[in-house]
Amino acid sequence: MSVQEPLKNILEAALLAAGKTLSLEQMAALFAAGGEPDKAALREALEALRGDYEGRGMELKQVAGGYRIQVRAEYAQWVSRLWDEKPGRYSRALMETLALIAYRQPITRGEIEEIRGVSVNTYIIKTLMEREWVRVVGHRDVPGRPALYATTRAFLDYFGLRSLDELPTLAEIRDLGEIDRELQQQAAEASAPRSGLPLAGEEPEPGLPDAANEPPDDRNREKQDIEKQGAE
Amino acid sequence: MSVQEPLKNILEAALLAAGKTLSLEQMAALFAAGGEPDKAALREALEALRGDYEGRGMELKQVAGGYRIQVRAEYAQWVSRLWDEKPGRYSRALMETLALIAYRQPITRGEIEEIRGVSVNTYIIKTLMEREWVRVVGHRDVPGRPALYATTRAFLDYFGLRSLDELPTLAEIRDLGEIDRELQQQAAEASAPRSGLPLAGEEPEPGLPDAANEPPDDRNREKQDIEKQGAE
Amino acid sequence: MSDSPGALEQAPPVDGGGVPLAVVRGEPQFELPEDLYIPPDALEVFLDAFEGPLDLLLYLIRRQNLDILDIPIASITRQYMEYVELMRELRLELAAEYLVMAAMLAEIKSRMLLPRPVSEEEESEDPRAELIRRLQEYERFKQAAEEIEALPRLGRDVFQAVIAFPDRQVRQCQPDVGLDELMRALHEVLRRADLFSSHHVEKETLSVRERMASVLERLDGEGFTEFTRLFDLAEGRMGAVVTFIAVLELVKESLIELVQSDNFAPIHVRARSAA
Repeated sequence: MSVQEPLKNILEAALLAAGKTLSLEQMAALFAAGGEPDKAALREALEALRGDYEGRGMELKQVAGGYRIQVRAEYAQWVSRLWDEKPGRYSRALMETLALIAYRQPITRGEIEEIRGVSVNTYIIKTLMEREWVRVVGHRDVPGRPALYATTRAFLDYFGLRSLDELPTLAEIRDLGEIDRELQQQAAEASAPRSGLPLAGEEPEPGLPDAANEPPDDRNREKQDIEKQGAE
Repeated sequence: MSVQEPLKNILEAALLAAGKTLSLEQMAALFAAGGEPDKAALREALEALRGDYEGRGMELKQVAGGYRIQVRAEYAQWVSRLWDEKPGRYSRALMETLALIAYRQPITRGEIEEIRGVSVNTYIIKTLMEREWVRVVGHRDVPGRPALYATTRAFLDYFGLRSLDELPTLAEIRDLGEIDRELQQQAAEASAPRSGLPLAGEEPEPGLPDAANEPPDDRNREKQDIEKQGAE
Repeated sequence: MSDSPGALEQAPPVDGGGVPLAVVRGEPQFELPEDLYIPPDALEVFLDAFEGPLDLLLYLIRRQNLDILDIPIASITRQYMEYVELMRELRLELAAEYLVMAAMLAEIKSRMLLPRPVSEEEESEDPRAELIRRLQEYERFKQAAEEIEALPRLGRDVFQAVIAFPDRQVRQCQPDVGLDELMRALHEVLRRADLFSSHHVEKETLSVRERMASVLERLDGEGFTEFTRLFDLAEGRMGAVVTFIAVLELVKESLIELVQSDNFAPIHVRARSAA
């Protein structure tokens, strides 16, 4: 414990600020010419630091290039969540494809395209299959033998349905459209007389539901999410 | 105290690995749904962490966006040798514009120009926005609908502030009516040998009407800006 | 300095002393501060240092250790004009604001030369008052800017701590979807395709569609399956009806074929695509 506190703290500060491996030479170069600690002193201070980190969230690791401070492996499972990809939103194209598969199953991609009036990206089908909401239940006996898609039990479970019968009827969906229109009208009317300025730190108003159906720009969304989280 | 070691270590590992400010919400999100520690537990663990860092190379800092671990300022002189490039300085024009936005938000460019007495270069606003210190929060309902600027959370974080309240207090000023009264009394003094009038440089008398005339975002200070300036 | 209007206003007659040039914090000043006058070549140095006319005026006032309230308007105006003149001589781009301020100073100066009507003191505001207000207002933000500048900054005074994380795992989270979103999507696509009017879609029950999928899945790639094995007795009569309709629908859509080798022989089913 004869290690100079300042030396140990300076090395700790430098390793933390650098965020990467520092060699003994780099550490010595932190000090004014003539005042550099020798390697033995550096090693002693680093050894003390290693001891300080026992039982902590981080550890001092000696690697080929020198020393670095790193996350202890036992905390990796929690720390990893920091980089969990923020779930974006599904595109309108994907939602429409899923809805058509649910209501018109078994259905081929070509048939979906016919109803939607635009081609269906392979990525959409792949996403729906990976999510295990959609599966191939057969192939239509026409040239090319296109796959027939249907929804899965996982799809029903996710949406809390016992069977497809519990999906809203088309009549209900038509009403839904009318309700939407009314809501939008109300929203438009409500926003007209509003002139109050958003206060500092307030998030801009969320868009109307239709805006949310646009294909997302994931990077922006992630940022928004983070900001929103911070604001809560 | 009774802080769970794992919780403290997980937070330490996460804050260090993230290399940025984390909000309490982000910290809670490290844990599986249902197993999140509540905010009180998080705060207790962070408090313990703060204590652990006493006398070390780093410190736990609370800023607007949450908490971060940073290198103690006293070790900056060694640490800054890690980088050849020194951080650039911002112009006075930029800093004055930033100060006006910070204290007077939301504020238009025209209002900034009025107080500074010179036009504000577009480049300055652009730099502040690119730096994400400033954002447009709305538009003033006057001809031209000029943008209203306000500071961001990133601004507070960068300057190590938890909220706008922590900004340096604005110097006190006397309102126009009082200035005029003083000027007239000064003139009157020309014919009277002596007066107990508060002169420039003296402490303002408590309860002077100017305090009530201050805009709500201005915080009065006891310190006299005039003496400070004169001493330069 | 023969700054008669300024001196007249600021200098109370003091016994035995003549007329002081100015009063600074209540103290009469009889001698000019050495730095009152800024030589023109020095001005050049400050050329870029000023943030506009208010900043320049503040400098001129502070150089004399004067309070803003004690502005000797004539001398300040003269110094200010010299600065502006110099900028012109150097053919530097002179911001219009400097000229506006010059005009304002000249106006204040001329108004102060006029005798003040004593009776209407309330109404006649000191011409310097507005200028003083603006100077004060600017100065507080100038100072605030300096104080913000001095705040410890990330990357300059304090450094963010960050450590290596070798065991990082990347997980993907999937978006949450509400049933209402799904319904809205369907509403939109059906509206576009104008299918609401189609009886064909309207009358279909989804349980038949579901059963079609499951029958098809059971048949896919398996060759022939005995027709009766498609039925699950546990489902009861309704289940049997649904399966039967599903099979008929699949036949209609040419997705399966039914084969009976002989009268009353067992019926076999297979997916058309499996052939």
